[in-house]
Amino acid sequence: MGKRVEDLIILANRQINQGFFLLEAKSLIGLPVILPGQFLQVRVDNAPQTFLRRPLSVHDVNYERDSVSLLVQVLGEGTRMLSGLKPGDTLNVIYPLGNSFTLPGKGERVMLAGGGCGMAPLLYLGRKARECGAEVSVALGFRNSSRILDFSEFRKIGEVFIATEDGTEGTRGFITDIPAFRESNWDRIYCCGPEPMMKSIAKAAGERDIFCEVSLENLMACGIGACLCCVVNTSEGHVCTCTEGPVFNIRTLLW
Amino acid sequence: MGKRVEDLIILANRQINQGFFLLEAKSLIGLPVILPGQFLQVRVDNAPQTFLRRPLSVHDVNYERDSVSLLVQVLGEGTRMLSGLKPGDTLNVIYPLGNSFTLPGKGERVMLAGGGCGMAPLLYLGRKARECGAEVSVALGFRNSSRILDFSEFRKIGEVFIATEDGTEGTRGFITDIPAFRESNWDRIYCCGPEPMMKSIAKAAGERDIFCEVSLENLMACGIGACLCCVVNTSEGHVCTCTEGPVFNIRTLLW
Amino acid sequence: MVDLSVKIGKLVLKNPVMTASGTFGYGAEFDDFFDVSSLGAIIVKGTTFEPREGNPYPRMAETPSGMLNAVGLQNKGIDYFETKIYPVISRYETNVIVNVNGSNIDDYVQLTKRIEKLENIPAIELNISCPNVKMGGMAFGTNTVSAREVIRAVRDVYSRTLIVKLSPNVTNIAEFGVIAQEEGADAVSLINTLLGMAIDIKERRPKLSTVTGGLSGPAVKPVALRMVWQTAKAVSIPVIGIGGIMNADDAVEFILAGASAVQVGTASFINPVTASEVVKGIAEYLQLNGFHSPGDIVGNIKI
Amino acid sequence: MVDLSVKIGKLVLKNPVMTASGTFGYGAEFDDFFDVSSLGAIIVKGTTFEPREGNPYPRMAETPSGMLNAVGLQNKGIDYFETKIYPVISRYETNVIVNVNGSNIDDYVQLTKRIEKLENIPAIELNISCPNVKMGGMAFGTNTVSAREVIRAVRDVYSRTLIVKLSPNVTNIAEFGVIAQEEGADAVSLINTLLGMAIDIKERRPKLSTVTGGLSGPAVKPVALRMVWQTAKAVSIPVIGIGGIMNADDAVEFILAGASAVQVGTASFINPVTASEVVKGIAEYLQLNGFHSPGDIVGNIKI
Ligand SMILES: Cc1cc2nc3c(=O)[nH]c(=O)nc-3n(C[C@H](O)[C@H](O)[C@H](O)COP(=O)(O)OP(=O)(O)OC[C@H]3O[C@@H](n4cnc5c(N)ncnc54)[C@H](O)[C@@H]3O)c2cc1C
Ligand SMILES: Cc1cc2nc3c(=O)[nH]c(=O)nc-3n(C[C@H](O)[C@H](O)[C@H](O)COP(=O)(O)OP(=O)(O)OC[C@H]3O[C@@H](n4cnc5c(N)ncnc54)[C@H](O)[C@@H]3O)c2cc1C
Ligand SMILES: Cc1cc2nc3c(=O)[nH]c(=O)nc-3n(C[C@H](O)[C@H](O)[C@H](O)COP(=O)(O)O)c2cc1C
Ligand SMILES: Cc1cc2nc3c(=O)[nH]c(=O)nc-3n(C[C@H](O)[C@H](O)[C@H](O)COP(=O)(O)O)c2cc1C
Ligand code: FES
Ligand code: FES
Repeated sequence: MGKRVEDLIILANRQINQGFFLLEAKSLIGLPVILPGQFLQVRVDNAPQTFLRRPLSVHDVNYERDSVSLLVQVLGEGTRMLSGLKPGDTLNVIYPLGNSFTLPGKGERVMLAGGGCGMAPLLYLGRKARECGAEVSVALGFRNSSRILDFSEFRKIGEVFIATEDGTEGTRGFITDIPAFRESNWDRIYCCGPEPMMKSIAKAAGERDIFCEVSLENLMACGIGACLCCVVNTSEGHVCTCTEGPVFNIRTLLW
Repeated sequence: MGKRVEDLIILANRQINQGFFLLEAKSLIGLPVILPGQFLQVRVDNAPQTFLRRPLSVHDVNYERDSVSLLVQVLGEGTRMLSGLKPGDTLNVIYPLGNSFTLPGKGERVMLAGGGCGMAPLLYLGRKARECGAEVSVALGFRNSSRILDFSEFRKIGEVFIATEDGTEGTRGFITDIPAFRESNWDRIYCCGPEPMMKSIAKAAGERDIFCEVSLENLMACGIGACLCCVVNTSEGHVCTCTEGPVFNIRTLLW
Repeated sequence: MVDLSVKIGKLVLKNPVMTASGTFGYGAEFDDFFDVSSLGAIIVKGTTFEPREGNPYPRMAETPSGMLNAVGLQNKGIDYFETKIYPVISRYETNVIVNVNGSNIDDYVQLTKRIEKLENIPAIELNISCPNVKMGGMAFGTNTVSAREVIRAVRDVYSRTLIVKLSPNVTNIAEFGVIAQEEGADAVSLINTLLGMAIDIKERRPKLSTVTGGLSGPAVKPVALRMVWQTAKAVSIPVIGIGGIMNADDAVEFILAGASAVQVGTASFINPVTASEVVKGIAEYLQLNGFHSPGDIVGNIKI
Repeated sequence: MVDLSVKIGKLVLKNPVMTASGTFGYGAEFDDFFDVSSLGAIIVKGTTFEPREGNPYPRMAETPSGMLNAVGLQNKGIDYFETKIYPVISRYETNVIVNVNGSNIDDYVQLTKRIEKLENIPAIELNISCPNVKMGGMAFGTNTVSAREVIRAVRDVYSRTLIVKLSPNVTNIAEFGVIAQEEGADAVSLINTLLGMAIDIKERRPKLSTVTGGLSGPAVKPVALRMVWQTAKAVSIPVIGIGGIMNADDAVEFILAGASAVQVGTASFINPVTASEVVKGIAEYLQLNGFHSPGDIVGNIKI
């Protein structure tokens, strides 16, 4: 599966909440095969603070338009520059990178659990899981109702449960407090979000012996396995998040 | 005379030849008094290669519009970024900087001699010289006819003589070969351009004992006399081009 | 409420922000931009006993996130300083510190004696780290024996606050900090510039007339921070952090690494108001994080 | 016509461009992007006799025009290298060089002996400059006595091309170049990373698990160039220039400073094709300026 460096062309850039942007970028030479959970290393031009590329998950893929969608949360200079991209601008990327989520079997009941920007890799995964014949539910956690990101696309693939820390919408608390999360017997849980959230979901899944994969966001320099900066501690020692991950089964992680 | 740091607003950016741009930038708080020969230190945002500001001469001043014009030749990354500015963009500058040309007296016959982008500081000087009642002529040197910059504004202040190195327009050779330059008895010659050109004009002026001022383009870090990087060797030792210059009487220069 | 004042030797600074020598002229260059007296201290240009013309042009080259300089201590000497500059800078209502340079120990000593007589100069910064002069300068600051000698000689004749400015072009900078402390210096400041070089590949010649020059700016910040951290662990006198500080966040990094005060250098070329913005930003950081004074965070990192 | 080939010791390189150890994995990571065999040499990951887990995460921090790393020589040791990696990298039709590391002299020697037996490894790069390990590494490369000892011991047991990689964290790098030459090294490569530090001011903790780490990238280029220039003047063996090379222009700067060959490091993270672009760019520069081989411009600047 060939990785490549390519100039994508921005098709659209839409703010979906304060500090969150949805970018769509097109390949002029045709998209490669992209698996759910994979990511891109995006070059941020023209800022001295952004020497290295920025890793961003594939949020969605549209083979008809040869486009990928990226869900970007503005944290620092790099993401701020990306949020200013306009249709027609180029976006230099290395992709597709990393491993991918293990797809579910037909009829399996799967839960996608995402916190804030952790929603990013779950949409494309959800679509693929549906194609596999799985029954998909989605649990999303946010700080409060004003921070909720547009999840209409998730609605199309399954039931969506919301938790807000202050209870202003959905369940008060965290994803692990959502009744459907606690009660139903999921075959698989896929998770991406802030580390404390992933850890608590991993714990809950572990206790109930549910298959669970998380997508990590370790700091990366190269994204292609060359620098060994992005390691996570696993039962097999230090492994690279960018090549062995970003998706890990929680059993292998020494959390 | 207060220097200030200010965000100017780009009003217009027009390409006037391959690699040459004319920028007009407006002060929202009103222009300070600017003297002919002064310059700005322009910040080039968003490029790691452009850590320092770039010095640019004041090409023209329009107090009615509170705007300054800049004539920019694209040489490297900094000027390339500037050439891409669009109306409405901001341009952070420190100005007005440096000394200024000595204005001529009423009735004096003055020659403005500029090579390529060295035209930049001469237009505003020419206007001011006319206001003083001087009789202005302009001699411009270019590599060949295709490199000639639009000099219509200069036409409004005096007769314009052209020299091209290959003779494709005007006199063949350098400014010093233009008959009007050689024959007429000028009271003052003001000059800006590549160093070899300035030196040959300075030599010609010196031999004929004509008052002559040149505007230097030494490399600068600060532009305000703080770093001592921009020095030129004069009869008084090393002096800063950014504060004692950029305009120097050729008598003081150890050329 | 936040109290920004800090003590360096006998010196009280209203805040921990100074300007780095050679990057702030004599202060007057910045009068148009902000009230220079609002800073903790101004360290003026490198001064020598005799006038110096400095190095030939070109003296400057831009580099990625930094610059090289080869000014070479151009200044008009102590006589001129006394008669022309001292009266003017005495008006600043803050500490004006002179950066002291020499080609041999006697130079340093003679100059220091003259400066000691100037009432409004409460401290000197002994520069044993200038990379841009053929004799003296960095040669002193990269050799433990001569570093000790020159510090001792200057300390002998100077009773006010003595800051020693260290060179980063050494294997173990903390060792030089310890020597300064042993010889009675009140503080050390670091880093001076890293020795660097740039080549014009079109002309195939060095970009600086002196071939090599001093690297400054954000590019050197990680090295400067490391050296401040190493030195602060090794000495008990205050450490003044210098190197690539562009804003208050950078300054806070240095204080967290162990600096009691900081100097803003090259940043003043890009934004002349930087030093004053750093003062405000440090106060905001302390306030926001519930601290009362810079001292609360000096060296205060979880390792 | 331009002939790019250069000789380093007994080694013939088809062009003067190599990849820097620790920034190019084992080469395979770049197979998708270009024909790795088109380079002059590939220097693979830092290798030790025993497997090493390296330092804890976080190991990386971005800095202005550069980055800090604290990988700490994570590798699976020589046994694994011999059985799993060597067969794979042997397929490259270029020089594959192993970067040799140890915590003590015996480590270095044992590892070198094992590598000498591998027919398709025509050279080693002796790393006495890794700043990211507690024992050995930089400790060897910043002390003239131990540097000499380890080079001598390795030279004694190794007959192919020996490149010694020097640490920039010293007062006088040329001195170490001379020692390497005296001990029979075929070439020196420089610089390894500059020791640096970065602090997260929100968390008030170092950004690296190891507090300090190695600075690389364009930020260090001026320092690296200066050191290459100083070392090339002091030795007669070839100098390999490393540090912040992002494109062919940067590489040409190093060659003009005195480097016979160059290594591309951090740049490969940002643009995986950099090394190959540098090969093309050097050829173009030579052609454009009427030179026939890289040797024509080695150290060829007007001073
Ligand atoms: C595999 C992978 C996939 C990712 N997918 C997405 C995505 O789809 N959408 C998205 O918005 N972001 C994603 N991220 C995170 C994204 O890469 C960072 O937010 C981004 O690099 C920050 O760059 P910046 O220049 O804006 O911020 P910086 O100025 O670099 O940092 C700003 C602040 O954010 C913190 N920070 C930076 N990077 C990370 C990180 N990786 N983890 C935790 N904290 C960090 C810094 O410590 C700092 O405090 C992903 C990261 C990885 C490794
Ligand atoms: C007082 C003053 C007034 C100036 N006025 C103008 C003006 O009105 N219009 C204009 O276009 N330019 C002017 N310049 C020159 C302008 O500042 C430089 O061209 C510009 O800084 C180049 O920046 P860059 O990033 O594009 O090129 P860089 O990447 O910095 O340099 C590209 C190439 O140009 C050379 N170069 C850069 N600066 C200079 C310089 N000052 N002199 C000679 N060679 C240089 C470099 O050595 C390099 O080879 C002036 C300079 C000074 C000092
Ligand atoms: C143009 C220039 C001139 C300098 N002159 C001196 C000097 O005279 N004496 C001195 O001790 N340091 C001198 N320095 C070093 C600075 O004071 C400071 O130590 C260094 O630049 C690092 O800080 P920075 O990165 O914030 O600039 C000079 C630096 C520059 C850039
Ligand atoms: C992530 C990383 C890992 C490195 N690992 C090694 C190593 O194992 N052995 C070594 O000799 N140098 C190592 N280095 C240093 C590089 O080989 C090189 O000397 C340095 O990065 C400077 O070059 P650059 O600025 O082009 O990256 C490493 C550098 C980086 C960035
Ligand atoms: S980011 Fe370089 S190995 Fe993963
Ligand atoms: S550019 Fe700094 S003194 Fe002139």
